Amino acid sequence: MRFALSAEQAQFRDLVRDLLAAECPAQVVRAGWAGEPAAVGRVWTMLAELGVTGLLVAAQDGGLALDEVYLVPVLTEVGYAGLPGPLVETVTGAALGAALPAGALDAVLAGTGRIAVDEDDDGLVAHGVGATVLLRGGWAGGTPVRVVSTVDLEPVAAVDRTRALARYRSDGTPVDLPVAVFWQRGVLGTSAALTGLARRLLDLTVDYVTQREQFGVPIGSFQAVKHQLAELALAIELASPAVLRAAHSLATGDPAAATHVSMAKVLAGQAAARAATTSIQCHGAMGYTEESDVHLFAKRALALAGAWGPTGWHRRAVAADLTPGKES
Amino acid sequence: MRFALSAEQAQFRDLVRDLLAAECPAQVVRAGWAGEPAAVGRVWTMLAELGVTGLLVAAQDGGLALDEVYLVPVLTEVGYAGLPGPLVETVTGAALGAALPAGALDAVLAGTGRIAVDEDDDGLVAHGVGATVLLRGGWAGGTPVRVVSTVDLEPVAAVDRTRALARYRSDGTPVDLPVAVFWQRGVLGTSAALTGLARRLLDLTVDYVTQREQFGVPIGSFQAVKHQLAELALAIELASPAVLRAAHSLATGDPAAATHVSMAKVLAGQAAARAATTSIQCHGAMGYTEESDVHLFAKRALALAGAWGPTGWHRRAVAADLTPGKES
Amino acid sequence: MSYSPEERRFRDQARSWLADNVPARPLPSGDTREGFAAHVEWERRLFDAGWSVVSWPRAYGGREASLWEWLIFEEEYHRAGAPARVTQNGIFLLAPTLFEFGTPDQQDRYLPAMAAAEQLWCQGWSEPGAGSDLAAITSRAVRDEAAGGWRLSGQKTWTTRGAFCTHLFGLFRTDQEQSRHRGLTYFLVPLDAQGVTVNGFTRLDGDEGFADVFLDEVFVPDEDVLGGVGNGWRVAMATTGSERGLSLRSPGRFLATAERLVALSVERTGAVTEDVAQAWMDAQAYQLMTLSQVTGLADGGELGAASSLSKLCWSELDVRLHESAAGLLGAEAEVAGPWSKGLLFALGGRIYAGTNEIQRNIVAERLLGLPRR
Amino acid sequence: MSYSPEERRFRDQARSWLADNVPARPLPSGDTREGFAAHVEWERRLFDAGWSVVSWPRAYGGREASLWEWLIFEEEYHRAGAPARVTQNGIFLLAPTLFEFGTPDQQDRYLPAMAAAEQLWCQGWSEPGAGSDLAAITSRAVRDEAAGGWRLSGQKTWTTRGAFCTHLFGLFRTDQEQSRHRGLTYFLVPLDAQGVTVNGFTRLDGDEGFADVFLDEVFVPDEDVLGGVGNGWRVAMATTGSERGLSLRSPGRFLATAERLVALSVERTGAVTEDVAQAWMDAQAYQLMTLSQVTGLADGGELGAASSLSKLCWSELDVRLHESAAGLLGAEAEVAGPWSKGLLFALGGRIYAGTNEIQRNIVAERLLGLPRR
Repeated sequence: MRFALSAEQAQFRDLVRDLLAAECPAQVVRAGWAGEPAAVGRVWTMLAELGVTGLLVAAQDGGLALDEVYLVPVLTEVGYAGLPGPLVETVTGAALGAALPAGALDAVLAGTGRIAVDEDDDGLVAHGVGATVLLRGGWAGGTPVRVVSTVDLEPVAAVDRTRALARYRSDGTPVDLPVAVFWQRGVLGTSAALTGLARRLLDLTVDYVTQREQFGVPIGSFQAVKHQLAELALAIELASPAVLRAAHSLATGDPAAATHVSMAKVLAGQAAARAATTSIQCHGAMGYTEESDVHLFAKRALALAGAWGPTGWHRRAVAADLTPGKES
Repeated sequence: MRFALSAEQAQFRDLVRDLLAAECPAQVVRAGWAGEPAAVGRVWTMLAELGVTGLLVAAQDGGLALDEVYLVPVLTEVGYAGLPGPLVETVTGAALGAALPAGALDAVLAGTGRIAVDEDDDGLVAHGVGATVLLRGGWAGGTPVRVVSTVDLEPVAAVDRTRALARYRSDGTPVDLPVAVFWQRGVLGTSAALTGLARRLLDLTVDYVTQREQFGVPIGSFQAVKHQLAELALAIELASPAVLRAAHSLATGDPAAATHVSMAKVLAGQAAARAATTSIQCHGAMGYTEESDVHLFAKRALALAGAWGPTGWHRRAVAADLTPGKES
Repeated sequence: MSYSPEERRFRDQARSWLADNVPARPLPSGDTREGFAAHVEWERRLFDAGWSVVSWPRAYGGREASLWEWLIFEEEYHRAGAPARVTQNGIFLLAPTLFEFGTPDQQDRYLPAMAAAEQLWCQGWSEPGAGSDLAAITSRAVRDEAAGGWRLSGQKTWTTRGAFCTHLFGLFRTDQEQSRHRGLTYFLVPLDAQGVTVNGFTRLDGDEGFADVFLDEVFVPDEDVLGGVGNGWRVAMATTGSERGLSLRSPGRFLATAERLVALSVERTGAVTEDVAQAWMDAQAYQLMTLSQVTGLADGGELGAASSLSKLCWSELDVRLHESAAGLLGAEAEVAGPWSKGLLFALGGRIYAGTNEIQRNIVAERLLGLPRR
Repeated sequence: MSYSPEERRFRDQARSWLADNVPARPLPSGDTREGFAAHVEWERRLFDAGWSVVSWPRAYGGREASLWEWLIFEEEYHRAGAPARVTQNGIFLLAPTLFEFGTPDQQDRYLPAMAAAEQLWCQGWSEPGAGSDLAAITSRAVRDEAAGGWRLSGQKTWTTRGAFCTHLFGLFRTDQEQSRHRGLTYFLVPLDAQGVTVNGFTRLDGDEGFADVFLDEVFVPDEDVLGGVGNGWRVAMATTGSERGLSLRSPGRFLATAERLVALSVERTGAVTEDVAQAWMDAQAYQLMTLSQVTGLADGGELGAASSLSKLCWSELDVRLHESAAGLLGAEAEVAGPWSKGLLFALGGRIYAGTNEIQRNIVAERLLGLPRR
């Protein structure tokens, strides 16, 4: 039992990390608030060249045919960078392969296509604006998924303006796919992104409190600040292995995979929500402005914490799974 | 609108406070761990002489015929002192007056009688050992109350050894009384005792952390200690008016009285539970011994937090009351 | 512990006026330029009807209401969903200081105009190097003996609605030899004075509600010194106490939010969840604690450090209320709207008016008597 | 990330032996005199079957198990409801230090006897004036050159099971000129030595599991100095790291408690509550974090300050698990029994082995690099 990434998995993650560090600094995320900048498109294309968008796609469809254990560290890095766009949904949806509308898979594999998912099928979808394909349904792995290829979109203002939120009415065409896996991958990928966001917020805050002085000392020397950040660090350290375990369970067809995936979302959502509020608090008035980068990542964390089932929903799912007689 | 005790109510409370400060110091509570000491009996008698045991009893039955707004500050002081014995239940039960078995009311009014209540009717009762009368039932103001005058008791070890926990089998005789008020008074009285306990634990802890030095300074100068105690102080300041309001609602027949009483138990139980864990934590290893007084009050707080419905039960009761269509 | 017949009549009167006058559609945010104008119009309507400053003397536009009546009015105001008060920095923060420290001339010049929303005040506390640590102020005022006043220079920041206001109150260092709490003076500054530059910037909730205010040798005459030269810290602490305490965040606002949360829970789940019930109880408890504190004040007591308990309570409560709502809203929680904006605004509540870390220090040291380091 | 066939075989073997050997009725508490004897008997049975110290060399009674196998054994041990280890201060705290700093002679004299529960060790860290602040130790050791050793005097307190043990390890000040962390030496002391007095006292959970140990000129020969004169702090920190980290609180114990909590919830409410589900997830997460840390160690890394994360995690988790149970038990929560005693014991977990306040400082300063004051 080694509970860690293999050398290949770590290497793949490092490639993505290096790419994002170079190509997706905070100013690119910030630029995404005013519509997708060219830099974001370039990062998507470069990630696609590494094979990220086709990570779960079968080899005969042109993908890497890798599994969720490869996926999670990659999406954690994407979360850390705050890359705008529906990468979780695109990677998840791309696994449909030939079931996608004509041309969509090629576009996704080239890094130009975007798949948006309205997982709760309520007509409100993140990244609807600019999406190549929209998938609706799949909630809890229990409702059918339909493909919507062209949609009438009405943009909706969101807290995080990179989320390109929109309402739509199109109904779509049912598509045959393993809905449970589709749902679990979306939840898992969102969990991975949340742990990455949480770590980014921790890093930003550690930097800030080490530099910012009040009362003649760095504010990071106050016990109240230290303890908040120590608790945050612990929440992240607990969530990260839980997300990785869920990936492994999904990849190996563990019968408890659904429980493990819900648990990953709960812990990652809690870590990210704590990261968002703690980082704003420790930045003081500076955290309450849009001038600081912390707001970019805190708002993303708040948005993703509610996506693909909020914490309470997944906690109740775990509770139901643990209740005897309800497991089967 | 004056949200405060009247001069008479405050005066009555002060009498009780002074009496308890003189006659019921921590060593009397500690002595109560080895069976009821004479000092405890003396305090009960003196409280009875002030009229406390008959506070709710009708004048024609020899009581003071006062209301819950008088009762709450008195029981808060009793909680603060940690006086052993079922005073909440005795005051509540005494209001039955002539419905009690022959001689019982006189004994209660004299301070020698004790009424124990098995409010959840499960055959396990606090202060069963030494009780003059045992009442069973009344849970949620919905189940009938029965009087058990003589019982076969099997003592049960409790965390707080002054609680004289026992199991019994006697069935008892139904008694006609307003069960809702009986239940609400028991919950309210327990809430009052809990806020008193919480304040005692806060006071003990403030004293300790002001004196105890580590790393060359009083541990109360550390921000982590300060902030824990500030949060505790706030919890107590919030719970106390809520308990008083519930008393007023009960005394004036407010239709929301049941909700207010449950709310009082939730907030008082939370304050006391926080007080118990915070005081033990701030006492360090000293809090983890029976040599320190803190354990006497912390264990009482943990016991009372579970009595007359635990926090979760009362929170669900409030939630149900707030749900439209369930209020009537 | 019940409301008197007079108090009930006062409540009915307020409720009825609000029912007739509160705009049916919410105004645009008062922290944007266009919204601010709409809010000022609302404030003037409120003033004309005598509801702007209910507890003030009649001479200044008030009704000489009791503290209880003030709390009742606030409850009704928020229950009616009436607009947020863009005059609040003036009427809730500066005014108590003017009543306590102002000269009769200052009171006459400023209080009625403030109540009527003709003068719009922002506060000038924070500076880039002085956030939580207010005593680190470096903005300075240099004596201009010839002109009979002072020349103010420096930068104030995080000034709420600074870009839309007409006046600023704040602390400046009049004695450069002194440091920290000493040598500070409280000034009243018109923002149209020569040498003032105001730059708005954007807040966490997306509104342009903050500003940097730059002052370059801005002249302020002696009659606009409040509370005496060198007394700034003491005067400011009185105002800060108001801000943290009762006046800024009356329970009515949180009671109204709690009721909306209860309705949201019923709408989304068919019942009130435990989490929502807890938040509702916490809001109720804050109201009861406030009633208890107000009784103490009415009996001649002082609020003192207990205002830090209030600040801790309402600011943490506000976050919990909005977090509960976000849990109920799920994926919809990210839509820009009252709940999501309210959550971001609530996160600011733990920071402004003295961070909650500082409030906990104050409670521990001043209420509980724990030793300072 | 799966267990290998060998690991699965190891698990089956442990499970099967435990199923056959764990006492059907729980032993009386090992922190009482009568219970201690029963526990020592159990420990000897465990040793004879080779399960006492699975990760140790075979020469000392172990099976040279890997870290994974050790975790597997711990899981099975707690799942089987096997007795708490009264040898733990020896085998989990002192032994790692002996392996790292002990002479071959010390290792031979102490390790096998400790594994066999013939020598029973307690720790002598805390003193009345040195709890969280371990460097404030005042117990002293004075050189006795003639006898070739040291004379130890002073008082150690909060010594777990001190009244029942045969040996004590702890820190004493050998250089009176030095203060704080300097001039301390780590000694191994037999409790039957002349000049030792042990007084038991009662703990929060009602067991007599603590003792004061008084030393009055107790002679300890040079060969029972561990790690060299004056090196006590460094040597002790290694042991403290073990105590706070993996070794004392393996995840198996909390996983087992979480499973019992799930069963309690079903028994009392017919379902698993959200609160219980959260506690169960937290226990799982602690296990996964530990697996991840152990992988780092197996790859040649060091645990370092991450052991503080473990300590924070298991100690807070233990409280939450037992608080959840108390909520389910309601009025029954006050009955003395596994859940109520477990809660009180859990409250101690936040205090001993370095309070959680100190652990949070360590995480912030050493893992996150925040500045010390």
